[in-house]
Order: sequence, then structure tokens, then C-alpha cells
Amino acid sequence: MTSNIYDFSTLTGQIHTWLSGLMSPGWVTFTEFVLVGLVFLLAYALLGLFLVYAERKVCAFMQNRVGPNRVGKWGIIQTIADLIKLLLKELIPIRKSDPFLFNLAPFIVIICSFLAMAAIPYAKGLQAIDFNIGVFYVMAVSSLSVVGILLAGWSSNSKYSLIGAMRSGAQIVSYELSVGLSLLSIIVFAGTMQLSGIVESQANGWWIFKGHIPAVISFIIFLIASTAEINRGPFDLAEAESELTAGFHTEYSGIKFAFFFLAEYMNMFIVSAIAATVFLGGWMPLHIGNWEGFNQIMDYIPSIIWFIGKTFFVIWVIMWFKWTFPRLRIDQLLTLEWKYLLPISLFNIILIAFIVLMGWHF
Amino acid sequence: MSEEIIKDVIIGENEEYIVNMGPQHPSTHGVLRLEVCLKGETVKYLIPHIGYIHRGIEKMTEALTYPQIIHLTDRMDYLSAHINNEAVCLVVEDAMQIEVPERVKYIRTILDELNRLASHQLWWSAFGMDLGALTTFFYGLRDREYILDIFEESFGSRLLHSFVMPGGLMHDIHPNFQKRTKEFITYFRKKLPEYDQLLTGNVIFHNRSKGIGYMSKETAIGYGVTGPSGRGSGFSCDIRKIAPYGAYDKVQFNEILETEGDTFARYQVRMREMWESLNIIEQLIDNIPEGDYTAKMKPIIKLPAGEYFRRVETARGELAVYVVSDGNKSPYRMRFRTPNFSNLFVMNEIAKGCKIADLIAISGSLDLVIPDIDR
Amino acid sequence: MNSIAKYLSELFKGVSTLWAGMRITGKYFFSPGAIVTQQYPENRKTLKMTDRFKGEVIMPHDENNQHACTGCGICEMNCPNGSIEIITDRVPNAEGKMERVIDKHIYHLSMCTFCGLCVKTCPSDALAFGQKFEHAVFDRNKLTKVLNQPGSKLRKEAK
Amino acid sequence: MLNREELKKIIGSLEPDATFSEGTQLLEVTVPAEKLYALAEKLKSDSRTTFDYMINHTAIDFVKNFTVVYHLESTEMRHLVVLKSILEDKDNAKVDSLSALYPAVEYFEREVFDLFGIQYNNHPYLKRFFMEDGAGFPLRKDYRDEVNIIER
Amino acid sequence: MESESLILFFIIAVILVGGAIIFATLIAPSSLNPVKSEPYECGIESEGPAWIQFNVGYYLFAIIYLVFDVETVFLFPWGVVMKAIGIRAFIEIIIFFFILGLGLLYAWKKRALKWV
Repeated sequence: MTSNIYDFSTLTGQIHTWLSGLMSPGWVTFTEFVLVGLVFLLAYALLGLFLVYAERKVCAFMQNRVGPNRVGKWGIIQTIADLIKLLLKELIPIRKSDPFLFNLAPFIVIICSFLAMAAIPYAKGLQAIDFNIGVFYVMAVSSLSVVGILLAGWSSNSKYSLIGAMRSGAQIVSYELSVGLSLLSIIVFAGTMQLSGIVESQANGWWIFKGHIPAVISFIIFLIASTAEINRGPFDLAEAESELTAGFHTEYSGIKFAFFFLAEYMNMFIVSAIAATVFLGGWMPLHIGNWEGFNQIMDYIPSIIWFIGKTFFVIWVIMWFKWTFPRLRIDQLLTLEWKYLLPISLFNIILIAFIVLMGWHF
Repeated sequence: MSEEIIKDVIIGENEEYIVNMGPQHPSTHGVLRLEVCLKGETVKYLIPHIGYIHRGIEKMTEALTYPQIIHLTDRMDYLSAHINNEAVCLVVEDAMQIEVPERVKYIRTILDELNRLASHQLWWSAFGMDLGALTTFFYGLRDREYILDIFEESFGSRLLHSFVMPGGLMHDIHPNFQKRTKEFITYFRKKLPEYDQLLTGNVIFHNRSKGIGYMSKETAIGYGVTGPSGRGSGFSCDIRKIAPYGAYDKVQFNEILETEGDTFARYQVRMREMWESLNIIEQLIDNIPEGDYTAKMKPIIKLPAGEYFRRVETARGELAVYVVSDGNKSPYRMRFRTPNFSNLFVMNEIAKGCKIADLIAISGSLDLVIPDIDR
Repeated sequence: MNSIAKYLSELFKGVSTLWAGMRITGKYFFSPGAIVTQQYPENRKTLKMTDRFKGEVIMPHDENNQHACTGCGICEMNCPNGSIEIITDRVPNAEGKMERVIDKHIYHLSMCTFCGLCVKTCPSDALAFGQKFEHAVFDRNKLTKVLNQPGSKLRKEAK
Repeated sequence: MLNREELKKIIGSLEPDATFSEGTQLLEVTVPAEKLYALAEKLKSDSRTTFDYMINHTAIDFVKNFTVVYHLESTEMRHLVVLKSILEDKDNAKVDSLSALYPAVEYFEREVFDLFGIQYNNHPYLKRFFMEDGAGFPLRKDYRDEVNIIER
Repeated sequence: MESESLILFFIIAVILVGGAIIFATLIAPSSLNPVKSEPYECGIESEGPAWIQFNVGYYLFAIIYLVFDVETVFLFPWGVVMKAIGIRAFIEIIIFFFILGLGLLYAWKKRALKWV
């Protein structure tokens, strides 16, 4: 089995013992809370900034460009410069808007992505909250962000925003189904909803390999549906640039806009992390059958690297989608879901159930 | 629930939603304002409002000499600047009955086609972007750069090159012109299939463009929709065939016609025209005759009194120049019948009942250049 | 059954066309050699404009600080935008006759549309196009230029 | 494609009041303003002429009168005709709108109204196009604008 | 950590957003004018209210979604125990899906899935 050299639980355990030696149990819990909070806050902000940078570079390379290259080496701190600029921008209140909902909306989208971040197993022993219904929880929380988008569009008293928000609503409620069903297919394989449990069940092979073709199909469906759920191209109808200028966040300026932007990228990270965890083995290294030497070498790569590598691969694929395809129209978007993805995923689950029943998976 | 019942259930059936698209909108390619009445997401009707960059070119011409007018026409359809210039030249040459040298005709025709290619490339880029395929923009512009470099080498300017003069050209083409044009043809022949793979074949693109914005042949003729937009409806309106000018009567080429009349047909016409333009250039580029680059002209050009009318095919359709001269060195009245002016107003007719997203696709497929409408 | 077959074939056809598009962008992603962007301010040294490039109108002076402009005013007349103004002077020449020379050949770059009519129609080829294209300034008045250098004279053709 | 003489004959039979100009580049037909619509309708529907495509419509201010000009083409037979009508009363210039025959002409007429101030009867939406209300009619020869037009 | 610690994440998120907005209001310039606070409509003053009743097409999908999503929620516990129960669970799910599929087919045939 996998080696334990990079087990983060030993590290966290050591910190816990060290803290316990210093103060009373109540304070220990408090300090740990603060520490975890700080770590996540930092990770969240840095990841968001990095993802924006990565997106700009990826699309630049796909379009025969260089991308940002002025601020810092290879433009690496470009996004930080952008963040400072956004912080310094005026926050414009919109006439006749609903100020309470208008200001609430960025909170909701950020809270949703933050809550989802909590349940993802980043590495062996590195997971903030290990729910026994982890998959379910992440799905539920991440789909809540539509409320934020709807509020943003509705409250800004702009016609473009409202159209964008309504589109986003119709889109997310539809694609939520396919996301759920495609994740369900792996739950049937793994027999658990706990994210760490799903990762453990892939110790001897990732589900996308073990699960035969149905797993591949549900992986593709998950990719498509989750791309739609996070409002990214080709499903970015909510902010369809050429039609609605900026869709639901047309009226937001400065840092409030930045939060919608950040939330979009963090949602992309979250769905990619879920895809990596559920289909691609999470932090489990790549093992091939009985190649002992190969498996040994793979084990020496730290689990967090595995996780990040897989996640970024999925992120890259999602970016690849965005920079290749034209945008769908709202009715085609719904047709795709209800007439293609949903029936296929229903059929796929029966297939998987049959495979599991016959014990054909490894 | 049958379809009728669902219709009854529709709340807000009478709710009309007036949305202004433009003048500051990413998809109108300039300062065009479309007042769109929506029901849900369906367009009920739309009213185009123009005039945001009306510069009164027709009035200005009344105070300028003919060579000076030529460089004004650049600013109408700036994407087919050379063809616009040529239109005025042809009128002047017609009126003064000047026979321009063969070499000039050949070069003008090559430049026409290069300009058409550059224009279609930019249209392809922008059309892809209208539909949300953002990468097309960069590929199209990347390839357009080749043509612009050729232009820059010969004329010294990239977009608005007042290269033609009544009776000929400003100066001879650059010695590298033929070589670089041939290089471009081989290069672009390789890139065009990529365009097809990226956008033309794409299933999302098909769904977004097929059957959208249907324009019948009668509508096209009635509204005077010419150029690739009209030919997408089967309206045979290619001036290069009807009234050949330049060296068009010396080359073999087909008038591209599609009969479907939808956005995809208009798209296909332009894509096929790019191939056809490459063919035309290829036929001419090696056969440019030697000779003078301009005919003998008097220093001051005065048209004999009378009325002159000449049509050329720009990248967007039929540009007609109508000159009323009273024998002076500037025209008494000059009228430009620009293609986009007619092409725009068919939009209300063909966009009724489609979605907002389709409206963008339709306006993209008509390939509007706003300064050409406003003049 | 037929409709199911159609459904499936449509599905596969759709996916394959999507894949064709992704191949193109993927190919360019992995070929950084295809990058066409010019690094403009950095490549100023190597950036070479073509010799016909219409950057601005200049009046070439030779090593003796002489130009060819006779001050005939044809360029001023031909300019569609009125961006050329010529101020002439009358000075006696060697033989004692009054002769027209330019005092100032004023060129408003801000109004110029680079149509090339002045250069084309100049009977003595006194004007030319320069290659400089970085004209941005903060003060519009700086765009009004005097083309003849101070102290310059009309070049006398060798007879 | 009919040649000039044939067209002349047909148009002469359709509209006896029509006069033809000599020595012009294209065939020019001048009709009184009130007969314009009837002639255009006949030209469009007559199977010998089938002028179904309106290329261009504009007006010219010949100081003493306005002349409205229509360039018509037949997409089947590819012959061209120039239809003209002279409006003597410059202050109250009126002509019938052809927009019922050619949808495109509606917008050309709006432009002419905008720039010349010629009124069109039965026009569906005669509003100014480029200019604001009260800006005058710039393409008239007597139009003066001290600010924007520099006399040369 | 316990699941109660979710409240921690909630608080962090609120602090992040709230703190940044407060910080931005402190340092960002403010030069409001009535035109600036107009809702965006491409530079034209907007006509009529933006808050209107919206097309039923959206609600119809919401209803269908509700039906299916509730069913999907039932499927998750089944997925967990599927391996353990075996053939009985499989047959049950086929019956379940048959009904679900019928529902979808019904909506499909009745064109409820058609965007109006």
C-alpha cells in the first residue's frame, strides 16, 4: 500500500500535541481554529490569484500570444497588481437598486465556495472537515452560489443583469442533476459518500480506470455539467459577454466585482478538485498493476503534489473548453442537459449498478 | 400539458422589455444602437438607430477635388478601403474616358481581393467572438497581419491606404509584392482548413447558426441586401460578374451562392469567398504586365458636366458612387450608396422572434461596419 | 429504433467536431513557437518600418542644410485637411531679382490623414514620408511642426 | 437584358408623360412627381422590365429645384434605369414614398428627408436619421453652419 | 475537526468579504455623480423598470428540476448501500429509473423541455 512518508496527519498531530502542552484545551481548540482559518484564507486568496494568472496564460498560449509578461518575471504578479487596482476602484452604488441584496450577493458567492473548500481532501491527512456525506455536502453547498448570482442580477436594477441572472438560474438548476448523477455513479462503485473514503477506495487504481467505460462517461458528463454549473464558457450565458456585456455582475465595480471574479475561479478549482478526488484518485499516486518499481517511485511523489497536479489538469481541460468553443444558446443549453446528459447519465447508472452487481470492477 | 396550454400559462405575456443594445455594446462593432423589444428572451421587434458617427462625407465632397475625395472614402468602409477608393477612381476614369494601363488593372484587382480577404478574416474573427468563441479573434487577426504587412510594404499604411489615383496608382508596387503575396497564398491555404475545424464544423456553431435569421431571396432583393449577406440568400448580386471592372473579366472565378439564407449560409459564402479570392489572386499575381503604373493625367481633374454612376463590389456588398458634375474640379453632388446601409435595415425583418443570442449572431453575419452606414 | 440510431450518431458526430476544434487550440497551446506577438517597446531597436511607411511628412535636407522646397504652395492646395501652411518671403537673389522662398513650412501632424497627396504632387520632390511613428505627446501644440530647418536654403540645381 | 432603345419604348408606353435625357451614361427617365409611384409600380410588376431591385435613391439640390433620383435594376435581366422627378416647390417638396414597393427605399427616403427636407407621402416612419431635430438640412446648397463647416 | 467547525469557515468568508469591502471603501476614491450611478444600458437612459415578471420558461424548468432533484436525493443512500444489498437493490433501482425515465419522457413529449 501507499507509504506514509508524506502523511499530513502526523504534522497536524504534532502541532496539536505541541499546542496542548502550552495551553488549556479550550484555548488549543481556539488557536487551532484561528490557524486553520488563516491557512485557508491565505490558500483561498493565493489560489484565486494564481488561477486568474493561469487562465490568462493558458488562453494566451492557445491564441498564439504571450499573455501577461510585464509585472514581475513572466508577469507572475500581474494579478496582484490587478487586485490592488480593483481595491482602489470606486464602489458605485446603483440608482434604484436594492442596496441590501446588492451588497449581500458577493458574500453569498464567496461563502459558498469557502464552505465547499472545507471538505476537500487536499492530501493524506489534510482535510478540514471529513463529512461522512462529503460528496453530497460539496454538491449542496456549491449549488447555493446560484442564489448569490440571482440576487446580484435581480438587485442591480439593470436589464442585462436580470436576464443574466435568470439564465444562470435556469442553467444551474438543470445541470445540478447531471452533476449529482455522475457523482452518484462513483458512489455506487465506492460504496461511500465520504470523500476520504472515496480516495481510499482508489488506492489500487483510480475509478476512471477501474470503472470501465461507464466511469469515463460519467467523468465526461461531470466535466460538462460542472463547467455549466460554474458558469464558464462555453456555458457562460449568465455573463455572455457579447450579448449581455457582463451579465449578472454588470453593475458591480471595484472589489465587489473582484469577489464574483474570484468566486468563479474558486468554483472552478472546487469542481476540479472534486473531479480529481472522485474520478482521478484524489491524492493517490498513479499505480500500474504489478509494476513494483514504478509504483515505488510514484509513492515518493508527495500526495499533495498528486492532488494539485490532477486538479490543475482538470482545470486546464476546463480552460481548454472555454477557449475553444462558441457559446451555447439558452435553449440549446437546456436541450443538451435534458435530452442528452440526463438520459445518458440515468442509463449510465444502471450500467454501473449492473457492473457492481456482477463484481466486474476491480 | 400541450403546447397551447403552456402558452396560456405564460405569465408576463404582455410584459415588454425595451433593452438598448448599443451604442456602447461589445457586439455592435461600433456605435450602432439597436432598440430591442424583448419578451422573455425573445426579440419582438427592433429599431436600429444610427448616426452616431455621421461625418457628412457627402457634404464634404462638394468642397474637395477628386483626388482628395478618394482618401475620404477610406473612412466609410474602412475594412475595404482600397475597394472604396477604386470606386471613385472608376467614376472619374469613366467620366474622363481615360484608358488605364493593364498593369494598373491587374494590380488593382489583386489589391481588391487582398482587401476582401483581410476584411473577411476580420469578420471571421469577430463573428466567432460574437458567438463566444474567443480564440477565433486571435487566429483571424494573426493571418490578417500578413496581408497588412504586404499593404504596408507597398503603400506605407496598413488600414487606410489611399493608394489609387484617378488614372492609376500613387506609385508602383513594391518589388517584394509578388513574392510576399505568393507566400501569403500558400500560408493561408494551410490556415483556412483550421478555421473550418475550429468553427465551421463545430456542432455548437452549427446549432447557433443554422436556421437562424432566415432571409428569403425576395427579402434580400427588396431590402437591397447585397454582398455575401445577399448571396447567402441566393440573390446573385456580385458586381464583379455583372459589371466587371479592373481585371475581373480576365480571371476565372465563381460567384459564390448559397440558397439557405440563414446565418450559416452567409457564413459559408464568406468562407468560400476567401478560397475564391485566393484563386483570383493566384491567377493574376504572376501575370502582372509590365508598363506604366499610371495613365497620363492632367494635373487638375475636372469631370465634364453630367451624371456618372459606377458600382463596385466591396467586401460587404455593392458600393455605388453617383456623381453629378457641373464641370468644376469638385463634384456638384456625390452620393455613396454604401452596402451596409441597406444591409442593416433588414435586421428587423429577419431577427423577429429569435433570441437575444441569435440577434448577435445575425448582426455578426451581416458583417456591419458602422461608419459605412453613417458616412 | 431509427430515431435512437440518429440520436446516437448525432451525439458522436457532435463530440467528434468538438474534439476537432480542441485539437487546434491544443496544438497551439503546445507549440510556443507559434507565438506571433511582438514585444513592442522592447523591440524598438530591431523594429524596422518599411521604407514606404507613412509616419509623418518630412522635408529632407542635405548636408549643406538645403532643401528643395520652392514654396509653390501646391501641397497646401492639395491637402484635403488643411494640415499644411506655407509662409513665404520674398528676398532678392544674386541677380537682384525678388525671388520667392519659404519662411516656414508649417505642418499640422494632428490634422494629417496620411493620404500622401502632398508628397505625390510636389513638383520639386521636396517632401517625403518619415518613418517615425511614435507621435504621442501631451500637448497638442507640439504636433504642429515647422518642416524647414532654421537657416536652411533652397538647393540650387546645377545647371 | 433589354437595350436602351427597347427600354425607352416600353417605359414610353407605360408612362406617356415620361421624358428621356439624351447622351447620358445610363437611361434616365424623368416623370412628374405625382406619376412617380405609378410608374415605379408598373416597372416593378411588368414582366418585360421587372425592376425589382432598388440600388439607390437620393436627391440633388439644383438650387432652383430638387431632383429625386432612383436607380433601379432588374435582378433577372440586369438592366438599369434611372428614374428622376423634379420637385419645383422647394419649400414644400413632396413626393410619394416608394416604400410599399421596395422595403429598402424606406430608409433611403428617411435619409433624404433628413438631409434635404423632402417630405414623403405615405411613408411609414418619417423621422430624422442622422441629425437632431432642428439641425437644418445640410445637403441643401444654402445650408450654412459656421461652426462645423469651414469654407474653402 | 467536527462539522460544527463549518461555522468557522462561514466566519472566515464573511471576514474576507466584509473586511475587503470595508478596506476598499476606506481607500477607494469616491466621486459620485448621478450619471455614474445610472444602471448600465449602453449609454442610453434606461426605460421602464428592470423588475418585471419573467417568462414562465424559467419556472417550468425549475419545477421539473425540483421533481428530479428530489428523486436524485433518494438515490444517494441507495448508491452507498448498493454493493451491500446486491440484486434486490439493482431491481429496485431499475423500477425507480423506469418511473423516473417515464417522467422525463412525458415532459419531453409534452414539450415542457422546449424553451419558450
